[in-house]
Amino acid sequence: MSEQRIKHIVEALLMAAGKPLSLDQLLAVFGDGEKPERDELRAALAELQQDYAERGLELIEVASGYRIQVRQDMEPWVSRLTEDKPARYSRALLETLALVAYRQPITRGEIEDIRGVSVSTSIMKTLQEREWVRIVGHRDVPGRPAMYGTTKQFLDYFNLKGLDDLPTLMELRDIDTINAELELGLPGEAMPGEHLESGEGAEPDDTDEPRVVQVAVDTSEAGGNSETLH
Amino acid sequence: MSEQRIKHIVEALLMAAGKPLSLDQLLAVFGDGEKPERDELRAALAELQQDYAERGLELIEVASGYRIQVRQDMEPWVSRLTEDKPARYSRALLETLALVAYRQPITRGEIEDIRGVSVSTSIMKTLQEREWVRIVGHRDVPGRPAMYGTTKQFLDYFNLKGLDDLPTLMELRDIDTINAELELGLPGEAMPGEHLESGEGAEPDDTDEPRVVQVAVDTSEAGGNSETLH
Amino acid sequence: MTDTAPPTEPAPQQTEMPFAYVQGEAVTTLPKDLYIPPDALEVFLEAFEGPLDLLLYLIKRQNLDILDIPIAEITRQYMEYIDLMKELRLELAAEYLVMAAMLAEIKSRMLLPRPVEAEDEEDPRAELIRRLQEYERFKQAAEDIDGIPRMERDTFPVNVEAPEKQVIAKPPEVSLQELLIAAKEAMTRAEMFSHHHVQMEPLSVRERMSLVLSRVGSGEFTSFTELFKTEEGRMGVVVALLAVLELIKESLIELVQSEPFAPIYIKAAGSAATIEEVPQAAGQS
Repeated sequence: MSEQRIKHIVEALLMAAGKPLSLDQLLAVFGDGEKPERDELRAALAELQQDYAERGLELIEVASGYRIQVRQDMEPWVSRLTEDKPARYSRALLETLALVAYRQPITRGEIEDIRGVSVSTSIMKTLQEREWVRIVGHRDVPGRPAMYGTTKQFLDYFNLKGLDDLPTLMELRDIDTINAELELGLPGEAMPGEHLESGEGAEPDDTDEPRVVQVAVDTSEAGGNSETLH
Repeated sequence: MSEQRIKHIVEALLMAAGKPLSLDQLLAVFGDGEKPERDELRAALAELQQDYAERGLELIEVASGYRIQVRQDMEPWVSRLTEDKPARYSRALLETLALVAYRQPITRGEIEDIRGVSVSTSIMKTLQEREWVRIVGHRDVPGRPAMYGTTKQFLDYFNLKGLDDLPTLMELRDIDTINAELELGLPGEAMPGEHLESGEGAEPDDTDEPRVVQVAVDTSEAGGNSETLH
Repeated sequence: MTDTAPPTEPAPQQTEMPFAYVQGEAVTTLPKDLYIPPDALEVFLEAFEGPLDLLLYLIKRQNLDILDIPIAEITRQYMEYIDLMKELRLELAAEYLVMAAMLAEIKSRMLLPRPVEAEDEEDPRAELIRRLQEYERFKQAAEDIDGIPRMERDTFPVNVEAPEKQVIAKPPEVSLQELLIAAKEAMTRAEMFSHHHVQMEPLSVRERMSLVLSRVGSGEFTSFTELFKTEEGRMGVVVALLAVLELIKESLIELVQSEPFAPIYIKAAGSAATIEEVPQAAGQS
């Protein structure tokens, strides 16, 4: 059996094995008449190592034998291949966020009153860690509960210039029609990207700018605005 | 990004994936600034194909994309690596699969009509569990029987790019033409001969075949043997 | 495969079933004729995929073309198998009996003298031949498919370790309408769409309320006038004023004025700051 042939067989074996193979394990697959010397096997392994030198693969020796693996510097690309779908927020979290947005400043107790169920601490924590919600004060009642409000990051993420860009309660009541329009371009995945991209330029200033003036203008073109969002 | 670099990334991706990746999936892992053209990707794939030409690996295109795999001629060594024999499938299952592949969409009743026997539920279940066959609809007749079709996974598993790659079906011959042939003295010998070549189990002879011995051999070295059969 | 074995494969080779062994003994030959060791018969018959398969076997064994079936002979042989099965009280699949009936019918039609004028009458074998051929095609196709190189048997997936993934937990993405749907549902449940609530409440006021609150949140006094910015225009001033009024109404802030016409300050309700702490510097603005 030629050196080339041995090398190719060894490569195929290591590729297919999916685990390290020892010299003995490699030897064992060769039939009686064709068994290479151990040195020949070692030479084949060394040559493979050479072959991979410039590539995205490497042949390494670990405790239990030889293994072909993808080089660490390929990680960014390979990882993107297996990128897990980002987790989704629970309905409870979204409702809590919505209530903070619409009813701020609002305490956790008030949110619970409206939702009819308790709001977990982790939800409030998540919303604050995401920097969409912050404590804006404390209500002057026993226990001095924190009052929550939305942040600028919240507006940025949803590509809103101000809260007035959100539909009013009255419009919200009729949201089904809006929703049907949105549904078309929906599938949830393309959207966030758009938000991010368009969000970059949307709120370039940190100043307390004439926010309200903008709002006034925006109200008049609310329809057009939500369309570009979706 | 250099051509070499693209090629190495593509190789690493296909190696790490261990399953077919489409052009789109490959493209998706490149960041915005570095995304190659589709033609560049194709060129990289073609080059890899070249690189593997002499080796125990191959890069092939199947239904769901490109896949790097260990070549068939490496089978003797690779299969000795593991104790597990590859699954073998009964004639009943293979005939059912063939009917679905060539006649899709097809109902179980139609399969039974052609095979002349009932098709067991377990066969349909196995085919679906293997994801080779799936329900593609229901025939609009009483009982609304399910219609079956093959999947991309079926094509992938059998190293096929599309249904067109399946071997062509034997021709149906007309009784009138054969009658004419018979009268011309064109014997029914040609046909059985063909069967012989294709290793078909037609058993055209009356010899004492060591048929059973063969079966025994088959069982012991399933993989290699079934290969040589065809 | 051994050299002595011609490439003719046994027709009834069912792969999962070692029909080679009958009660521990290998049966080394396939029956040349109809004699089948009784013990082997059951196994032998199981190797057929049904009556069409058995018929094909009978036809091919005689080196005959499907299209030229000697019906009488094939029917006789077929019936002998059926009888054998009966003798052994094998459970006979209905399909085999149906086929027997079909063969008998064809045979009887073939035996009847054919009137000359009925020349274009269809060959009684036609339907059987059609079915046999159709079955044979797929029997062949099944073998062809079995012969295609397939993964795990002939070709193998590569299984190369990928580099360790750097975990960057990406926070979930939320679309605006997901948020709005959640809002609507929460509001619906709380019946906040009643007329009382559905009034023109500018959300900018609510927003400003949060802003004002967080500004006075430190517990120190804030100058009332600082809450208004002329750059915001009239609308801005109105929104700020509404926000402050709403906050006072909800007792979230307190207004403080040490004497008439003195600067007005606000502080968070309940904060410890007292009027003595009113910053003098701020008061001069």
